[in-house]
Amino acid sequence: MDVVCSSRPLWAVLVSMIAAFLILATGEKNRNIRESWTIIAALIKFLIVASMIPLILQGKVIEYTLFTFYPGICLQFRVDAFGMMFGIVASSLWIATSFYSIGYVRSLNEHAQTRYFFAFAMCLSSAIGIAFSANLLTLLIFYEILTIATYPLVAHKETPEAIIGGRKYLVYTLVAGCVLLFAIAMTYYLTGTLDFKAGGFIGEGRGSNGILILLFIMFILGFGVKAGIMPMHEWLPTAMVAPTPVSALLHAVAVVKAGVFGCLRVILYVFGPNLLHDLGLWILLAYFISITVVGAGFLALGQDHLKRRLAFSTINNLAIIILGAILLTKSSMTGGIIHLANHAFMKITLFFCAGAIYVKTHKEYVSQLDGVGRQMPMTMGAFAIGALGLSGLPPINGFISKWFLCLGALEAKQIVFLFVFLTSAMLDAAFFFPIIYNSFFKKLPAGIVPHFDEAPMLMVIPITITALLSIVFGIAPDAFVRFFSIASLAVQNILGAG
Amino acid sequence: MKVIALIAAIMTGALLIYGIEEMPKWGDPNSPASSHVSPLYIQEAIEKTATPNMVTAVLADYRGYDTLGETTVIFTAGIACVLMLRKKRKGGGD
Amino acid sequence: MLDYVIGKYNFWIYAVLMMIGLYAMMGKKNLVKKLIGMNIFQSAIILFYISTGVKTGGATVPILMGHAQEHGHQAIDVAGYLNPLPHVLMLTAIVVSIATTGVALAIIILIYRRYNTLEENEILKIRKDTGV
Amino acid sequence: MIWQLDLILCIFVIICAIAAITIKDLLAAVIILGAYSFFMCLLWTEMGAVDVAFTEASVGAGVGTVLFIAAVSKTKRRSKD
Amino acid sequence: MIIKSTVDMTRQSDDVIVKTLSRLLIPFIQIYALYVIAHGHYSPGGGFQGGVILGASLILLVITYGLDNALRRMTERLNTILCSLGVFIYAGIGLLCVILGGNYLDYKELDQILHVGIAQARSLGILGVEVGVGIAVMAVMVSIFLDIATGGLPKK
Amino acid sequence: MAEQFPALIIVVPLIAAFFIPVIGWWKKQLCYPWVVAVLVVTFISSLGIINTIMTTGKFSYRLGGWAPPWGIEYALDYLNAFVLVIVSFISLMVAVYSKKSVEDELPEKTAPFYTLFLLLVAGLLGIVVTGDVFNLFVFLEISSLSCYALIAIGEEGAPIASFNYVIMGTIGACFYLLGVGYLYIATGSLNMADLAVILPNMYHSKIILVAFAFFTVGVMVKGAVFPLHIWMPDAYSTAPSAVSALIAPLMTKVAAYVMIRIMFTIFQPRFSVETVPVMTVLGWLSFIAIFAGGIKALAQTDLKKMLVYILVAEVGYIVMGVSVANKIGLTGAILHILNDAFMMACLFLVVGAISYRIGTRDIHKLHNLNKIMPFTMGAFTITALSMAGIPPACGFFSKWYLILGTIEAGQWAFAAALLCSSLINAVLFFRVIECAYFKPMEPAYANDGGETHMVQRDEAPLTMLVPIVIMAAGIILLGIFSGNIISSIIQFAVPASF
Amino acid sequence: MEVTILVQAADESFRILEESRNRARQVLDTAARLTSEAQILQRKRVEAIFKGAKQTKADVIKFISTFILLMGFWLLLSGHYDLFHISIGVLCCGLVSHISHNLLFANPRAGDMRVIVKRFIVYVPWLMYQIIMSNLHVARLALWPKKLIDPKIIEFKSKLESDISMVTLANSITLTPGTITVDVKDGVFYVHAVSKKVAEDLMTGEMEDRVAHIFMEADHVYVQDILDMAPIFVELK
Repeated sequence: MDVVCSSRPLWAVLVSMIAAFLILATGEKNRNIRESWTIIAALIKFLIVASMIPLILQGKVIEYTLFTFYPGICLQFRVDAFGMMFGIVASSLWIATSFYSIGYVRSLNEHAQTRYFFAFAMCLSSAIGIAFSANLLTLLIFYEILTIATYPLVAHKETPEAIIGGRKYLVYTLVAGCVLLFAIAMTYYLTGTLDFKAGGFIGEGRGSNGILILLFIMFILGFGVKAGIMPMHEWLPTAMVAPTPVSALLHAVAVVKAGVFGCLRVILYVFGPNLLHDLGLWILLAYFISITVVGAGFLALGQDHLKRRLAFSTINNLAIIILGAILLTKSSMTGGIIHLANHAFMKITLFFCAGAIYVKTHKEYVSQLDGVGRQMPMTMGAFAIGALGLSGLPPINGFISKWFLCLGALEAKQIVFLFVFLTSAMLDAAFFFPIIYNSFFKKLPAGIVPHFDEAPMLMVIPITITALLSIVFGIAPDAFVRFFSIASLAVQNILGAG
Repeated sequence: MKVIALIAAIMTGALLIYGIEEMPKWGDPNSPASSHVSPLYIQEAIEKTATPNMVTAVLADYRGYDTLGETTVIFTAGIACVLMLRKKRKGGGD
Repeated sequence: MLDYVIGKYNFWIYAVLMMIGLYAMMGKKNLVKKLIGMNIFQSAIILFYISTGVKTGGATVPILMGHAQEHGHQAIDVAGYLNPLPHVLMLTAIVVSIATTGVALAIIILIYRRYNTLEENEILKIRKDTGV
Repeated sequence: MIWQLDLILCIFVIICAIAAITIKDLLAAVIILGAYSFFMCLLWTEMGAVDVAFTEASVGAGVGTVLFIAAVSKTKRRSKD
Repeated sequence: MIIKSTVDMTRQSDDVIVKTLSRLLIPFIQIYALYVIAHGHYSPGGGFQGGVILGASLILLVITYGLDNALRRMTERLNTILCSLGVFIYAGIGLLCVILGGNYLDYKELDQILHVGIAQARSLGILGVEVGVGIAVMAVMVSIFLDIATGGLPKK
Repeated sequence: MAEQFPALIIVVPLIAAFFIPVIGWWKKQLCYPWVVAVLVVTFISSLGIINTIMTTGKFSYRLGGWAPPWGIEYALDYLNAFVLVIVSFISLMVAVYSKKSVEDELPEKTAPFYTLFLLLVAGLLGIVVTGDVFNLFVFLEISSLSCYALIAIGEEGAPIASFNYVIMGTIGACFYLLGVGYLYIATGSLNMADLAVILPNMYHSKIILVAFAFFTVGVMVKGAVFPLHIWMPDAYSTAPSAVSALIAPLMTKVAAYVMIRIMFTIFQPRFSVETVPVMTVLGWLSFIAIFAGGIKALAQTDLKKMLVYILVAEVGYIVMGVSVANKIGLTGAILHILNDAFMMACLFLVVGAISYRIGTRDIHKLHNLNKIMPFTMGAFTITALSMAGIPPACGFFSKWYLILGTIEAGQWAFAAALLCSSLINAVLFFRVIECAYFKPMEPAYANDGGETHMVQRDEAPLTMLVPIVIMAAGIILLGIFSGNIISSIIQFAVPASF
Repeated sequence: MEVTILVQAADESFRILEESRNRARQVLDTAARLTSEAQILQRKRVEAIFKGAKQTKADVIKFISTFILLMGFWLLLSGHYDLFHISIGVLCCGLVSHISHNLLFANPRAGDMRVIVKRFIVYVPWLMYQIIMSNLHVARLALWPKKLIDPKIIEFKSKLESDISMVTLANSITLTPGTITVDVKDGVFYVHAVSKKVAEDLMTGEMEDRVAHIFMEADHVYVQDILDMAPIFVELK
């Protein structure tokens, strides 16, 4: 594997961090300037990330070492195919989210906007940091920054329940951070290195099987909190009190994806398929995750609050990604990795829609949405695309990932998980179809005449774009940024090494 | 509190007495304390410092820095009392 | 055993003194009593040090006597003089002790001004009552 | 160095120490502390530490006691333990 | 809350015997203190002991003749300056040695300005240091006593 | 001149302190610039020392020109040069800060205050720089005495707290002195280097054992290590703010330094670890300390009191690092000396600034503080994150090494304690941050000014703000450059016998 | 009619006369007061000069005598008679004399030192004799306690004036066994006597007379004082 030394990953991380401080310095007075920083940074970041794609596709790896903490531990960036996947998703969706946020906060006239945009930029910065980190410690550093940067966003509304939500979020994630810290320290003690290696490195250390199992559990616990694996998912629905762009960011792009990304890193790059096979851990985790997949689906059915329903849907889909990875077959891994991107596009669409509805009608509950489709056809149309995609209907991109996942389950010769995937798709359909149906076809309560009244353009355009992209990627998975190639490259690396 | 104090005192005493066992014999001229560093003071003091009182010679010259510290301790105590108690005296000073 | 007790009886006595001092410092309620204990404790330590400087067998105080002053070059009998080093150290320790006492007494006066008592438990009670 | 004298002084010192911490009249306790210092000083003289003894005589039995008396006379004379 | 009236140690004593005797003794105490400082090389004693005795003589003056009388002799300001001066003499001699090219407190360097031979230079250095200690200790002892006995120098 | 730095670093503040009473008579306003100028000189000297050591290696300075076992020697190596820099820098910062708070709290006592301030700094520096066990005692007393007085002039309850400190501190110092005495009886030497040569032949001796016990207990009292910390909370929390900002970070750190010195320089690690079980005892004590400190801190509503209890826990960290007695743990402990000095100093400075401006330290009354004092609260937040172990602030890195150290020593419980403690810290500080950033005005309070009442920005005065901001920036920079600090200094500061 | 006018005119003129007289008296009074104030001021100034001159001279004398006394003490203590130590001694004595000269010889009416010292030396053997005598007496008391012990406090007003003489007397009383000076207040001595005999011995007043004789008090004219003043008066005139 060729290693290219370049400071581009560093700049990709720094660009939004610098923007964050510029935002802070600009302050509340010059709104336009402040928000132009966001957009400029988002564009630059995307360009930097995108510029690295060709190199990655050539099978090269970009590395940049910033500091050495201690012999064997550096603050180091390394861009490989898998990291690229997450990086490109995060940076591209940030553009959409930026525009959308501007529209959202302006139309709701939110308070403390400077803090909001600052934290937003910091989040993105750390998300990219997570994507490009070369070792567990760097990953942890950015992971913790992400935790902290998200906190002001969750508690943004400053209402008691927002504060409680923030508290809950912090408790969960900080505990997870501590567990991770311990696990990482342990890993360093066992192996003397923390660098990710396709196919895993921990097996080369001096850990006994028992300790390795313990470590694996701790890693999964640590990253699983952000990924919302079932017993640790509680914070996610509570964090729905945040403003919608934040929820979108939280649930589609940065935070939960960071958790999933971390899980996959651990599964594929720290432990590696071989070791997991040897230890027999994969099957245990797979069953464990299946519970989340199914459970979250059923819980989602019971939710009336739209965003909470979306949250459970997120938990469901994240679990699917992890399940795909843990099945350890080529197809399932590819499916999982690509679902990381696809889910992001679809879910962000859904959240954007929820936000748009809230901005326009202040409706938050599923039961209130009767007839909204007629009032906001564009929004609800996009919503329908996202929802259908999540249910795995072609030609939307959800179909592709689900297809590969199911193939993977077959490859692994585990029919149970095929059914898990299918059940999940069914459940997705079950809790989205009523919404779509009601919003378009159900009669409005008597006396209210629906009229065409879309959300502001700054919101509608991002919604439309993400929805369209979902379809585009469904038809041509290798379009533009070549998700599919990247995902298969990543899988190839892992399996090749293993 | 009294009980704690008693326990602390007894523990300290026990520790002290524990150490006594291996102490050099009382007043032993060959004990390490009297044979390692101090002979040089006794032999050299008059020659090097022209001071027959070895205590003064050691105090103010060999370990003069300790004595500077000691004087500073006294100074500190004086200023400390001034800081804590001294009030402005009517008409006296500024 | 007898030798253990009698042969080093003075160490025992220092230990007892230190215990008395330490007990008074921690166990007594009256602040001045605590300080008295502190003085006892410190001087017990000083006594302990001084006794390390003792030499039996005709050693005298560490002040050069007689002709040795004039003829500095002649060899000085080391065994004839006590070890001056512990004395030096303890001079410093005495100074430290008096300085500490002075500061502590000043603090006692501050305390008395504020609470009008010198009993620790009463002060604690007053502090609890006033809620500070 | 006469061990009989040494022993007697040591015993006096201990008696003074115990008296100083048990007497309830603080002024008396302080004076006894002065006596304690003085016995200490004798003990040190007897051990050959004339400089230290001199210092203790001037400090412990002198200025120290004066400071104590000053403080006690400025505050309360009775102690409750 | 009634604050019990306390004994004032700094009031002028009305006992004629004490007053007169201390008046007669103080100069001798003082000269003895200075003797102790100056003869620290040959006999027990030195700057610290001498300083304490000197301080004690002044404390005696305060006890017998009252604060105001004593302060006329040794004002608060003078006392403070003496405190600093004493320690400064010590530290300053050390610094002088550094300036003369030696290590800190290396009195043998004083030979360069005293021209007496190294051992004598050290001896003189010790003397100078003792004087500093004496001044500082004297001033501080008086200062501490005054602060404690008066509770911080009350009204005139 | 350069070879005279070790003498100057103590003597300059000492002599300067002697001048202050005179300056105070003459012109009171000159005290402050004088102190700051002197501390700048001190800081430069300390930099000179560490520079010399880094270029030419460790060296010693003979006071009075006498050869070591007879005269007093300054032995300068990486460890104490490093601590010197910390002490002189933090005292400089606190001195800069002290102007307004002294004018506010002690208007009539400027001159004696600054005298004692400088003496305290000189004492601390002396403790660090000296190579003679008895000389250390003398400087210990200088610093303690000035400390007692400085504490006693604090607020209500300060004198009694200070008196308790006098009693406990004297017990500690006397125990230290007893330890010196026992060592002297056994070896006849007072020089640390000389002792280190003599002692290994007599490790079986009971005298040495007793001496070691007394040393340990004495230093534990001075450093407020867990069961002997009882004097500390009251004393530090009632002291004037400039004083607690000076002693809280430095006194405990210097005591920790002395502990490392005694355990690993005077005594060999062979003795400290193998012959006596003291390390295990210390480890478990610090284990309790970390929890007890954290839990006590949770119960406090006074911000300063809370910090003081956290300090108990932080001391526990350092002691834990010492007690695991391996290279990496000790690296963590030494790094934590630096980091915690910065964090504590910054926190206490912030608290001082808050009570200077707002007049309260009750954590429930800090509403909207982020609007009133944005920079101060920014600094507070950074430090809080650092305390909670969030990278890239420096607290994370010391915790990282400490955890590695405990893992290497096989002390799982200790590692768990460290992790839990960072969680407790997070809870502690997020309580405050939540209140300051996210809690709206209380209704009763808001009614006074009405809804539109804008909170006036009322930042702390510049002399206070500058040190705070410098410290906060320092916390981040120390975190980022912790690798460099370790590889260039701490690596060599860890006693060579490991 | 005329009569009334006349009477009125007379009244008026009397009134005017009265007024003018009053005014004149006031003027005279003021003038007198001013002159007297000036006189007092003048007198005060003279007194001040006189006093200052006297003070200075007394100070110098006191300084020198203190110095000599202290130097003697120093030489007694020192035991090192080389130039260096003696010069230190001179320095120290000078310093102490400077700060404490008005302590050792505080009383300006102390009289001629030479006389006092001479008489004091004469007094000491007598005192010794007294001490021995009362020692014997007290010994007898101690051996046969029951008969004669009759402790009581006697008080008497002393004719002594200066502090130093009173202290000498008080100490002499205390030194003689059997009697102890309990307190001296405003010239009144409170003495504790152990038996009747010692009390009677004391009440004869012989000791008091002798002490008064030493210090040239009560029955002596202050010759020295006048001698001191004479030249100054001359100079002033």
